[in-house]
Amino acid sequence: MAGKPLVSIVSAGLSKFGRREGTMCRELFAEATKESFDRCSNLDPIKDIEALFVGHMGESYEHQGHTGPTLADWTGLLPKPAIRIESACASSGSALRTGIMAILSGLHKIVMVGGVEKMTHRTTAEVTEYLAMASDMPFEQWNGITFPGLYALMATAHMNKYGTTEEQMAQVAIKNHHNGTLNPKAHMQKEITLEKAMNSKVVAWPLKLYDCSLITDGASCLILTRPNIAKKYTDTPVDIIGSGQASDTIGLYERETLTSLKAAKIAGQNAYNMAGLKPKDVNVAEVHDCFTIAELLAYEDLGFCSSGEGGKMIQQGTTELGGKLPVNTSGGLKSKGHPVGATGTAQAYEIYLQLTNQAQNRQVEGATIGLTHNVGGSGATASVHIYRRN
Amino acid sequence: MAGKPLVSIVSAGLSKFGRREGTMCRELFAEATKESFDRCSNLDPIKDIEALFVGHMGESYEHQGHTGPTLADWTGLLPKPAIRIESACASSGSALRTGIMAILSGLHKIVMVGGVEKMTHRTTAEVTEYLAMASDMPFEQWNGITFPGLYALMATAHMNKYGTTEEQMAQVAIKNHHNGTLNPKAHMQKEITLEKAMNSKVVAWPLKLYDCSLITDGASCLILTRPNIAKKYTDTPVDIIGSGQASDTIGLYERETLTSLKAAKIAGQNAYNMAGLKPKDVNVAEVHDCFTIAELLAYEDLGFCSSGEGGKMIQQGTTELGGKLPVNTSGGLKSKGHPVGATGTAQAYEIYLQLTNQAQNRQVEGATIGLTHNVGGSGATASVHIYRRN
Amino acid sequence: MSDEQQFTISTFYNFVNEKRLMAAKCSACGNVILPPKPMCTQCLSTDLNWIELECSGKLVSYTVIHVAPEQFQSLAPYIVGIVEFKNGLRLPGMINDVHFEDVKIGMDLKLCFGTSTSSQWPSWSRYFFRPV
Amino acid sequence: MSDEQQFTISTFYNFVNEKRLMAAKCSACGNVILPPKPMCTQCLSTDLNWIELECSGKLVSYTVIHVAPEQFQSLAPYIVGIVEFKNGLRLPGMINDVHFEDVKIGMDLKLCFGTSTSSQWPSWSRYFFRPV
Ligand SMILES: [Zn+2]
Ligand SMILES: [Zn+2]
Repeated sequence: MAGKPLVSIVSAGLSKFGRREGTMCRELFAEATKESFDRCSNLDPIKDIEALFVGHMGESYEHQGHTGPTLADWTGLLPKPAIRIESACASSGSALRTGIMAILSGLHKIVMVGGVEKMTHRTTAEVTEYLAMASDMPFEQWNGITFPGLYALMATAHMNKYGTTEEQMAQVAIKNHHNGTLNPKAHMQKEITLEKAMNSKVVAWPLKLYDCSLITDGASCLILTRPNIAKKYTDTPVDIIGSGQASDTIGLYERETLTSLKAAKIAGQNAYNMAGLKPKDVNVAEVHDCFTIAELLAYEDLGFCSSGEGGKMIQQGTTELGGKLPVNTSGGLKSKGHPVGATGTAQAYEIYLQLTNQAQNRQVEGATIGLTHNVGGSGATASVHIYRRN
Repeated sequence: MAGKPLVSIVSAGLSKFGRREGTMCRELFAEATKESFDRCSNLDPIKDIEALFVGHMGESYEHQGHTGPTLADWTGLLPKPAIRIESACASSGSALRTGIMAILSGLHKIVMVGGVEKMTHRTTAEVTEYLAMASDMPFEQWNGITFPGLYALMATAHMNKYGTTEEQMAQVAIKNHHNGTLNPKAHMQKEITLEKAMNSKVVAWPLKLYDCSLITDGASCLILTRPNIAKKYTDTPVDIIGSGQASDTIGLYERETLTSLKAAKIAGQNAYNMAGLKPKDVNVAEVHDCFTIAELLAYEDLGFCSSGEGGKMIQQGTTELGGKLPVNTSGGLKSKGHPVGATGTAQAYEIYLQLTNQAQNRQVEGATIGLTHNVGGSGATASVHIYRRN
Repeated sequence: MSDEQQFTISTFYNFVNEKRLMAAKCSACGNVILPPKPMCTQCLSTDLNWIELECSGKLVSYTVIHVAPEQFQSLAPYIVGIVEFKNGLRLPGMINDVHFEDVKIGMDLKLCFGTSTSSQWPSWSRYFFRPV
Repeated sequence: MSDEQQFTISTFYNFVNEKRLMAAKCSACGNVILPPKPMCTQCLSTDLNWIELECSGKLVSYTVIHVAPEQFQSLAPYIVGIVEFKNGLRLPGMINDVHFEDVKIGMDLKLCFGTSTSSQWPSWSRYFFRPV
């Protein structure tokens, strides 16, 4: 039954993203949950929320694992089951999918899903090392290949195969920085120029500083329930009508191609099939622009354009605000910021705002179908969800 | 509908537990999956298994996160969704619960759940530090409190309140070491004496070396499906008829009592209610004896005896092989070993063997109802499952 | 928002650095929260105030750590315990200036203030307990 | 079980230490597996053998790492790439002894053997690539 709602989102919350000095994950997550509670006055969170599934990537940042109960402890959700999900940068995309299964299972009626990461208190070298843990240790980490390095390998291959340019990649950054200026919760609130992007410091050639998403602190959450009772909690639920997830080799080098993420293609196709929709039906999308090249790959892998046409698509302005398919209206990982564990449900938060007409001066008029695309590591995990205005 | 099967286990696998030099998590997990595939010749794993949920506690041991796809990569399960679950030492108990939800959700028909940890290549100081990550960083870790230290705080309180003795705790170790000699896959294969246990080196008073579970390498897995199709894959499925999970404060110091784990009590009660059973109905149990005191707390929290009577229960021999309720026939975490992420589904593996009459010279005759009790950290997570011979 | 208005663990340790033991109190329901949390876990209000607690308490349980993480190895063996203040609020910590044989559950202890020890994260100050 | 019979990454690096590039070959389906895995991911057989590969390959993609993890900071900037051997098998690694400007996708490279660098885990040997 394509297009049948799996679950409904009845509320959502997001902490301010940025350098949040003097806070810990648990405190940022409390900030996000508070917003979600305040948005949903018919809900009694302590009584009604039955479980928590939370994406969190790295125990090294705060030397703290066992994140599930820690966050439940700080948000009044004890003694409910509270489980940490780790799929690298797709941790909360996976948490969302797990929450959907929890509702569909019949074991739980209302659950919270979310994610959190606190990163800015660590040095760049430390963050570089912690992020690299999501890549293959014995061959990639062992050979000094960083996370930007893995996406750089994809960028070089894409440039070589399709003629994609550094300027086209910079256009992604320019668009997403612009969108970020319209999002008060975004980490960055400043426009950038092509010149500035092109002249920024090289991180892993051809990727420069402005091709890379931000090291950010933040948290996000959603409250999910069964579609048939959603209206009890809000007048404007958003239905999730497609969920696709797939995996690929941990090592980038093990894959047949470097110019496409197979897991993202499969996850997207599964989500479209479940929703009974096609790429052209999507009105607004949040895609995983951890690096600018990743947004171009997303256009192609999600069928928004043909293989190799990602560079052309960004140049044509299709994905700008006001274009036919605005992408990363929130500012994306590039400008809103990328607190890795929080990203998947932060993408869903933006789509929730868009489909309930709460996105203020970045609102996509008349948007009814939204999509999120959350990628873990160099593409070993991909999680795609499709949303419909109720 | 109490007692209705949630899912059926159609196969299970366990790597040899021990010091597995020269192996990594992915290789240990492949060993466990291979056994589960070989046990289930009607299954075509590559075609039939639709998702993987895997418990893994620490990315620091191998400097490797993103465990889900890594293990799928090494076991032929790509491109299926593969998600890591982290609930400290209850990681694979949580993975099992998540896998149950995946089947009940209708999104998946057959899933693998499992867990893995590789620990012995690290120094004791490193392992001590990594395990401590499951405890509260800003108050417990910050004050030098180790994992054995947290259980020692419970032991001191239990001794003070109920008169529990160090000898009674040692009896747990003696029993479980005996059981371990009957399990060829156990890390330790040797009996210990009361004298040896009592004279072993103090780790965190009153806990001595023989009160502590082993630092071990190992992996475990189960294959789950819908009960109505289980017989297609095996003549002897084992049904899971109860699943309970609960959370408590991350900090031990935040809790009302130190002599009982509230999360374990709630998880147990929920599992019993779902199964429509009482503690007296259980024929064989695997409980979380990360420290000897923990097994005594388990007896009490699961209702096998009254509060404070755990010490008496071990002395009476009730939980020995041949007793009324054999506990930790596998040798438990104490003697089989405790590769933390693998433990929850390794407990389920033992119950699977017991309920299908495959436990050889440690078989509990006529066992039809089994229980597993998996605890994360100092009790911030507890996951209890109840199993019935089909 | 000034640091003091953030009901965070970091602010708690800033107070420790000023030799004050502070908890959050919920204006909505009166719940006193230690460690402080930005939202009352009893009623979910964020209308909180800092209150100062007396440093005297009683020992709830204790242990002696012999096998320590690297960072603490030079101190081992050392005594740690959980101490209960008024209102049933508890904190864990090291118990200094006492012989193991003299430690008893229920004994009176006092929270004392140490110094900041690290320029790396987290640069929190230390507290510990000592017999009265 | 001798080490050589374990189809593990550790054994792969033991061979690297002997200056041999080895992969696993499945006796059941002929699949050649690099990095080696203890079970054929194509047919799930564990009936495997070691085979030696030629060290020559072609560059599939490359980058220059400027921001490096601590352990590699003294080497930055350094070139890394993915190299394809015969049968389409690939490994990533550093590309030494070449100027960045001279690196081209499709160029011929040769896998070379370095030395064991660490007494800590993992004490694997190193390999790297160099133009032919
Ligand atoms: Zn309150
Ligand atoms: Zn094969």
